[in-house]
Amino acid sequence: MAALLLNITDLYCERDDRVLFEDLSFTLNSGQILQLVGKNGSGKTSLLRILCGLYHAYEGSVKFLGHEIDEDRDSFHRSLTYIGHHVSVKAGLTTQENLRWYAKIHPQLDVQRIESALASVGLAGYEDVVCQNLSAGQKRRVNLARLFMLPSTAFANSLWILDEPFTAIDVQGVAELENKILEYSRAGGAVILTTHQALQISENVSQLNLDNWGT
Amino acid sequence: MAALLLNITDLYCERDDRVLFEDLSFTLNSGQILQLVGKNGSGKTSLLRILCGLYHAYEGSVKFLGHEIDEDRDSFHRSLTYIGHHVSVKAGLTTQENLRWYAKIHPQLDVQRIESALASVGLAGYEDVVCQNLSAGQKRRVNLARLFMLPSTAFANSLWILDEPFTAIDVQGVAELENKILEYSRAGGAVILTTHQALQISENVSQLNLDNWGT
Amino acid sequence: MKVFWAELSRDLLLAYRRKGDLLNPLLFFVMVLALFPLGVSPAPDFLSQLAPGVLWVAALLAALLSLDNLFKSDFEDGTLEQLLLSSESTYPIALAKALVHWLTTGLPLALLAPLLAVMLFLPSHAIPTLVVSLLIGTPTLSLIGAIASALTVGLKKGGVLISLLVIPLYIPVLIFGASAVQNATQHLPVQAYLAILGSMLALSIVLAPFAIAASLRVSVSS
Amino acid sequence: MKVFWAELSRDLLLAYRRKGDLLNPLLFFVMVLALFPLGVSPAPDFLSQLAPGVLWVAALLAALLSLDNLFKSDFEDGTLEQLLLSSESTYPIALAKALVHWLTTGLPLALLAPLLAVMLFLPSHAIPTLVVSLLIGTPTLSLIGAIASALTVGLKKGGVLISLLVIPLYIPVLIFGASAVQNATQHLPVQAYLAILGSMLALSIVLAPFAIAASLRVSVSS
Amino acid sequence: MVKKQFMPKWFYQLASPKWCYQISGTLLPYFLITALVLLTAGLVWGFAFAPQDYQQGNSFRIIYIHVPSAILAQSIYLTMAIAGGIGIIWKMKVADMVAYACAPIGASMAFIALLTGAIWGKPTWGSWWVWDARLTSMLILLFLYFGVMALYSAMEKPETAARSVAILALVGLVNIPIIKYSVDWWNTLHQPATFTLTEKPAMPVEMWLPLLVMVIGFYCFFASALMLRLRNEILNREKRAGWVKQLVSGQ
Ligand code: HEM
Ligand SMILES: Nc1ncnc2c1ncn2[C@@H]1O[C@H](COP(=O)(O)OP(=O)(O)OP(=O)(O)O)[C@@H](O)[C@H]1O
Ligand SMILES: Nc1ncnc2c1ncn2[C@@H]1O[C@H](COP(=O)(O)OP(=O)(O)OP(=O)(O)O)[C@@H](O)[C@H]1O
Ligand SMILES: [Mg+2]
Ligand SMILES: [Mg+2]
Repeated sequence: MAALLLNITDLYCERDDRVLFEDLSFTLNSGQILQLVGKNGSGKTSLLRILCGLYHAYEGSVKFLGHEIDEDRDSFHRSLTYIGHHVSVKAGLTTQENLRWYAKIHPQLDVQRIESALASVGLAGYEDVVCQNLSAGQKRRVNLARLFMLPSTAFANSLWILDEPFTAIDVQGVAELENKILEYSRAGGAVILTTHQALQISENVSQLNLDNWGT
Repeated sequence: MAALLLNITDLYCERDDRVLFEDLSFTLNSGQILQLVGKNGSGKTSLLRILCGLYHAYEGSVKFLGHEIDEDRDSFHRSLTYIGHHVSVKAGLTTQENLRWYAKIHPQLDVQRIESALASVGLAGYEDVVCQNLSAGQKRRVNLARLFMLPSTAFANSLWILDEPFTAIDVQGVAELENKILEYSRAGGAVILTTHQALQISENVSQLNLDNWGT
Repeated sequence: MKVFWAELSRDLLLAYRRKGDLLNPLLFFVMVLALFPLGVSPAPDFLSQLAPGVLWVAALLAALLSLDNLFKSDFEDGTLEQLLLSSESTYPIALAKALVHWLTTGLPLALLAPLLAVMLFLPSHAIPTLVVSLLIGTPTLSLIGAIASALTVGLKKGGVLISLLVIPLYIPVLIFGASAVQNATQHLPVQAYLAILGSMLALSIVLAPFAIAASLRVSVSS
Repeated sequence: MKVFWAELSRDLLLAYRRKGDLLNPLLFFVMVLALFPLGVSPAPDFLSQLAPGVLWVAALLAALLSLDNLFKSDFEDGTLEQLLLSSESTYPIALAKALVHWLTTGLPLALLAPLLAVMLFLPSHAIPTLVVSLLIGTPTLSLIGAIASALTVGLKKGGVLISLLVIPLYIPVLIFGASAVQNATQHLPVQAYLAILGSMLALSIVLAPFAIAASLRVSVSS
Repeated sequence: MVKKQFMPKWFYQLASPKWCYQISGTLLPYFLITALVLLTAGLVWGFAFAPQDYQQGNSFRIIYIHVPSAILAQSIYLTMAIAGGIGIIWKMKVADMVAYACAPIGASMAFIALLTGAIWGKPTWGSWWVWDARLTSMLILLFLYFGVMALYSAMEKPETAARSVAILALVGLVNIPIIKYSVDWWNTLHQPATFTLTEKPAMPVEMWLPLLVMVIGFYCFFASALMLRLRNEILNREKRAGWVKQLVSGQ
């Protein structure tokens, strides 16, 4: 029943003459939440960027629904939401304008949901505030609001790649986000995330420790 | 015995027409660890920058050892170590060069301790790596290494202001850092820090919740 | 197409938010031109001889200077990454970026040029050619410049490196543009020069966005 | 003094790490100068008349363009904040920054100028004056430029704004520098001009670092 | 990724740094010797035995350095751009390294052409430098080389630098026809082409034959220099590969 979304085989990556991982193979099914763990510098971010198609200095194969991600880039990107280390929010635009732009370049996001998404991340009333004037955590919340803009009909067989999504988020925010992730995975979405904090949810969660794969 | 280090009276700060805190008064004694808590956007970073003398749009008084911080800036800065949201590490320099520069502009830091400080933050062997090539957490560790460069003779009556120091740091790193903070406070240093994670240490720790002070 | 408009409207909105910055390339243009009478010579004959070339050189420098920020801020805040993860093609996005650059530098420059031409004693019958040559030539500058900007976006010291990469590529445009104006001052035909500028523009509209998109991918993936 | 050397050596080390970048202002200088014969006219007489002014204008632009990065990267990575939290005085730090700027732009420019002067047919007896005027004038450019750079460092679109702030302040230097060279080409005395450049330099060494330090505090605390 | 099955075997082999290192090691001495022989022969012939020019006297002899270096500067740029293009399309490491190795050689050729041209210009045109189309476009070529080298040195990782530089080199390719045809398109002081495929050269045989020898010699020299730099670069970038370690420890 659970579809095979990602199929990673024999991944090899080195940076600065240090092998980050070697012969790394794993699969990700829809509905699965994979938590990457590992020490600082163990290669979590590098792996996530490889999976997104943002980093190319690797060997091995990364298949999404049976196709190499580089070959069928557009359909892969249609199913992907990536939240990286960056805030990915334009300081000169308001929260709403930022999300509207996202919805246009990522057609899978629903423009109608901007307001409710902002409310979900606790920024109701901040629709017209320029992001420059937000605190560190609030900026990250704007970025996270994208997760709430995906209509639930698009959950199945889609993929979230989240690099330390809880950074700078307060306790209550973290709990809400974890619930959202759980809801998403229950509806058939797959999640890969890194975080140095322990997850409160455990359903569908598996772990991959990158410390064991390098040298 | 415990000296009164910081004396804050009637602090008032607003940003964007929102009052962050009003009539905020508190004191900090040597040996005390004060954890600022509060929701995203409650004004923690703003408060810390005011205390450092990096942000001036406030009313009220901030005294360090009895002097307004703006009046006797140099001697205040000699007792202060501030770690902010920024990485504060030059990407083009090696870890060692970065710390050497710090030691020169902050004479209270001890150049001899660079190697041991790097080792303490788990970066032994990375002395000559250019910081550009470090992971998010490793860069922050270089910044944190400054805390390990302060000779313990300089602990008494000095101040650490740490804005989310645990960001991007892995579990083991967080534990080590907390121990360092405890050791520092036991030797007579005072710490103000913000973090959204719960602290494992409890000795000498008090909390200030900024959610209660604004409107 | 949708991404083209999305990108265009976002960037124009950002430019509009900082209205002051819209004036900057213009003011730079004016100031560089003002340096010549001051630094070189205020004599009208001399200036009028100088005018075609200097106007074009100043336009080129103004276009050049504003290149640095074309992708930089997008790169730094991570929105560039997100652009490249869009399921839409990158070609229209690259084109939109170059267009915004032109709309905020080349176009106002071309419109302001007649005024400055008068100040530099350019014969008035050469002014239409000046404007037309700028209108056709500056979009090419924006397109080529965007390539260099995309190539250097990941590097720390973009500013001067961009100039280095771009000036050799700008020189043909400069030569034909300035020659057109020069000819116009002497009542010689200018069609050939304008046609060459036009074909350079056509070529760069077709090819440059691919190079821009490819360069962006390289810069982000390092 | 210790911080002066610390800052100087750090910045020179950073510059040395990216050796390629050291060449960039120079190459920019060469290229801008090459634009004039191409855009204006290749005739030797004409060029030799143009040369004093154009050489100075190009030096000014090269110094200007590299200003943008003077404090930007320090601001962005947070090391500027740390500098201001130093218990040492900010004056030597500001001076060191300006000095590094001069060592990496003004100085090499002045040394390269004779070669370009020859290419632009500047009479050879004027070359010593050119070099001396650049050697005295460009440090002032770096010091004044550093003020503007410090003022704009917190703003997103620094590039063109800096030019706006700085060009009016650069104009006196340009006028006296170019006039000195102009006079030299005609065998007229130049001491007066050089003396004025020298006193501008003395004044800015004394005052500019205070302005730089104050501007940095303002930029960081917003 | 590479669709290896569509490529001829030699192409596939070229893509392997190891094979490339070995084959260039075999070829290098031949090219080096040919280059030395041709260059000495051409120089002696050109400078000592070729007849004087009836107008320019002996100063024309600098042609034997000027023309080959001018031709080479352009050919090397072409090589660099093509190698860069191959590197992008087929993700071939060796092609990237070839492009990298080309840049400084080409820049020095362009510089020599400019220098000899300037030296020659003084007696014939009366000034070191004129702003003529061909001279200017040659100067632009030198700038393009500088741009390429600056971009290389500004980027940390050779892999990404290679792709960026390839894009730049391909865009800069537009300058080559401009240099080549500038003498035909504009009225200039500069000499038009001596060697064309369709016509006999206007110079006497005794003059152009040594020139031809020099040109071929320069090409061989380029090939040797390229291989030397390439081999260096291969060792440098593949220093962690098994065969390189073996090679180094074996020595
Ligand atoms: C700095 C100044 C000069 C530069 C940059 C320059 C550049 C060039 C270039 C690019 C070529 C083309 C080679 C080719 O692709 O066929 C060339 C060839 C040539 N140059 Fe120059 N040149 C300069 C000065 C001179 C001078 C002063 C003379 C003599 C009057 C001269 C005589 C020639 C001749 C005879 C050829 C051979 C034409 C051919 O076979 O194509 N050059 N030069
Ligand atoms: N640069 C700025 N300009 C104007 N307003 C700002 C600016 N930075 C923050 N603010 C406003 O000040 C308030 C407090 O911000 P601050 O950064 O101090 O919060 P914080 O408690 O540190 O939050 P976080 O936990 O997200 O880091 C926020 O509500 C924000 O809207
Ligand atoms: N830009 C870079 N250039 C070269 N090497 C890099 C670069 N970024 C990271 N590295 C190296 O790659 C290794 C893995 O980095 P990565 O960012 O993937 O780690 P991470 O697991 O995400 O760490 P963190 O928990 O600190 O975010 C690090 O050891 C670092 O030295
Ligand atoms: Mg990471
Ligand atoms: Mg904060």
